[in-house]
Amino acid sequence: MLVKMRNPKREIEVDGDRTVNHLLDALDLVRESHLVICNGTLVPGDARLAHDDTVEIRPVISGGA
Amino acid sequence: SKCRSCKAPAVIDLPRHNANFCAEHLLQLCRRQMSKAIDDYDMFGPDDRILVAVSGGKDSLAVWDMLIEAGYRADGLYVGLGIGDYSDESTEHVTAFAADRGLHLITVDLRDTFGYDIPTAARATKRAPCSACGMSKRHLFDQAAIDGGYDVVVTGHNLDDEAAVLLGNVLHWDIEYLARQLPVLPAQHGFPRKAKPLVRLTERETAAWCLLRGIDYLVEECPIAAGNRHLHHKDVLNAIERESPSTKSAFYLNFIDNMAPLLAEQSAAASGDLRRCVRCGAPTTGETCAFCRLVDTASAHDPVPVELVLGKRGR
Amino acid sequence: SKCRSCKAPAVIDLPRHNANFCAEHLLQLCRRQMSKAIDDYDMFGPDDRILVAVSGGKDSLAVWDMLIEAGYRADGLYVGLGIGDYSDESTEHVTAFAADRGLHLITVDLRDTFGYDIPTAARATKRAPCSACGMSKRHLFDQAAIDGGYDVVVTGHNLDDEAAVLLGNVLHWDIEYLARQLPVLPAQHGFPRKAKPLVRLTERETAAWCLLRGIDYLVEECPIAAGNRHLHHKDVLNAIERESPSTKSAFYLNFIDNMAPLLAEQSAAASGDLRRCVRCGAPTTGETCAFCRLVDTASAHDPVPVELVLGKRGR
Ligand SMILES: [Zn+2]
Ligand SMILES: [Zn+2]
Ligand SMILES: [Zn+2]
Ligand SMILES: [Zn+2]
Repeated sequence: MLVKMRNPKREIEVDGDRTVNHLLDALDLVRESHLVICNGTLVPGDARLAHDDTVEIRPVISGGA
Repeated sequence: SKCRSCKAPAVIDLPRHNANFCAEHLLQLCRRQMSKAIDDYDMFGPDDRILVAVSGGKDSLAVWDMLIEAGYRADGLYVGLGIGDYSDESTEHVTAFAADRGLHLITVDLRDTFGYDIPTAARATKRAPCSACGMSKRHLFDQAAIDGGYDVVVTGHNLDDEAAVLLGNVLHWDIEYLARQLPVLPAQHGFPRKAKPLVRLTERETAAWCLLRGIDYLVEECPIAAGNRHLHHKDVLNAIERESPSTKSAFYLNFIDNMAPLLAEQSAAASGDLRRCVRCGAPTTGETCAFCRLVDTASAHDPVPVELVLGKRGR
Repeated sequence: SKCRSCKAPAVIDLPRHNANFCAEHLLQLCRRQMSKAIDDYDMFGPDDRILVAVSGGKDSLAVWDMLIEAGYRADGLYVGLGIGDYSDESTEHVTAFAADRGLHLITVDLRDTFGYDIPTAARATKRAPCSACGMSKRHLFDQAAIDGGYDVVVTGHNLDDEAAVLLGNVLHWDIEYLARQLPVLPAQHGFPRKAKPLVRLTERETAAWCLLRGIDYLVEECPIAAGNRHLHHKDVLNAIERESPSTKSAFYLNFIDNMAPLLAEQSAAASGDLRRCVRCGAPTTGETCAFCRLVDTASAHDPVPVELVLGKRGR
């Protein structure tokens, strides 16, 4: 599947079907700091991602204070 | 997985509530948490005129959207900081948001109005960029609220922001800072009332609000803030949260409930002698306020491009 | 690298002091930090009779060694917890330490004296093992101090221990727990005075003390405690310390200086009504104290080997 990531902006290919949580773990990303959007729709941690999906992992941590 | 409320397919899992939610019930959760914060902390009422400080990021656009949706009278204030492409894109997101919804947006550009920008201010004052930025924004929010007759300035600070600041304050136990870390500060000494209606929502929830409401916010973060201590404290709290969900909200909300009352007695005494800045009229302890002194120093300096301050982070 | 004090080859780097030290000057630093804690917090004087709670680990043997070296009158108290091989080895380390130095050691074995051990107590009470263990030790330390006419009970708690407990308390803002987290607690309500002379030393420093002084402590940690929340909080603080050295000591020491006085007023009111346990005479709010009730429950249960409670951690 095609995975779009940020900071820096980039796209990577990840093999195989897997759940959202599994994808985050595989990329060493913290669930609390990200939303996952599959083919334009927000999806929860146990959603299954298929090989031909386009996935965006969007960080939600903002820096100002 | 299914929504806790209606059993429809879920779009998000919220470990701190140990539940999943569909789009509609996630939005409902956000509405309820904001309304609970506004009521519990007595932030403002339906007749108050609200000035929302907007940056183009998810939190400030979410709070403006939520306030308008809830029927509040809320205008926006945007400060152009001159942080290269980041500020240009921020401006586009904020103006498009306001225009699409027919909302009133006040814009102040630091370079146009005061002759400096944040990268130049950082270089000219030899201080951390985040310090010049925070000080400039606070001053302009206050001034715009007083000048425009607004009852309250609202910012988009969320639970993660407040918990991270609280962690920083707790690590050094500066009682003055701790005493001032409240979800609402009353108008006093010439400063307007200030409120943070999103303190009961995590940034994951405010981002989800924006996504589900179709709000086109600027996802990219300020390039200068990247890697600062505030962000490190957020990582630390998220590591704790992963081990024991809902600790982050307990940390912030129990502080407000259990500790803030104890500290209030302390800080009441310490407000000191304030007079009016001879230049701008803002409350200050000296002759001229810190903002007017920053303007003098920064506007006299040659413009500095943002790339030159990226090595000097706001640590 | 070279020792900051004498330029001899260093044996340890201490990022929080931003310096390296040779063996002799590391020992000197430890002596000075202990002596500063004893003086600043008015823990005890040269004529006081001290009872040191020893476990066989680095901290308790270090504090006993340091107190004796500094000329204090300190005996040891060891409680046999019955935690399998770990307790057997602990006993050997403690008895060898005392015998080698001709020090007086009091030993209480839970199984021999009260008919239970910690794994059995955990199973019988269905509570976390660390809770039964902590309660048993506190009770026996107090009782031995009162019975033996000691002026103060000393424990080996170091800066990392205290900072981790403080972080846990701060994450939930339990004001009662916070108010009681002091380096010295006065004798009151039938409890003996308690002091923690190593609160200004990190566990890396107390371990170095033992190594350099040739103290053969038990390096292995309690197998039941492994992975508990207290240890996770230590990891969190070490992550913060790595980003900004000396934050850990500022966190604990500024709490004691800035915050504890504010909290003291709170806790003074809350000490409640205490009477004497009808069985053992210890201060208690009920008829029988919590320890005597634990003894009843745990001694009636068939012995449980430690392996069976390792799945149930003290979380
Ligand atoms: Zn639903
Ligand atoms: Zn001014
Ligand atoms: Zn030396
Ligand atoms: Zn008793």
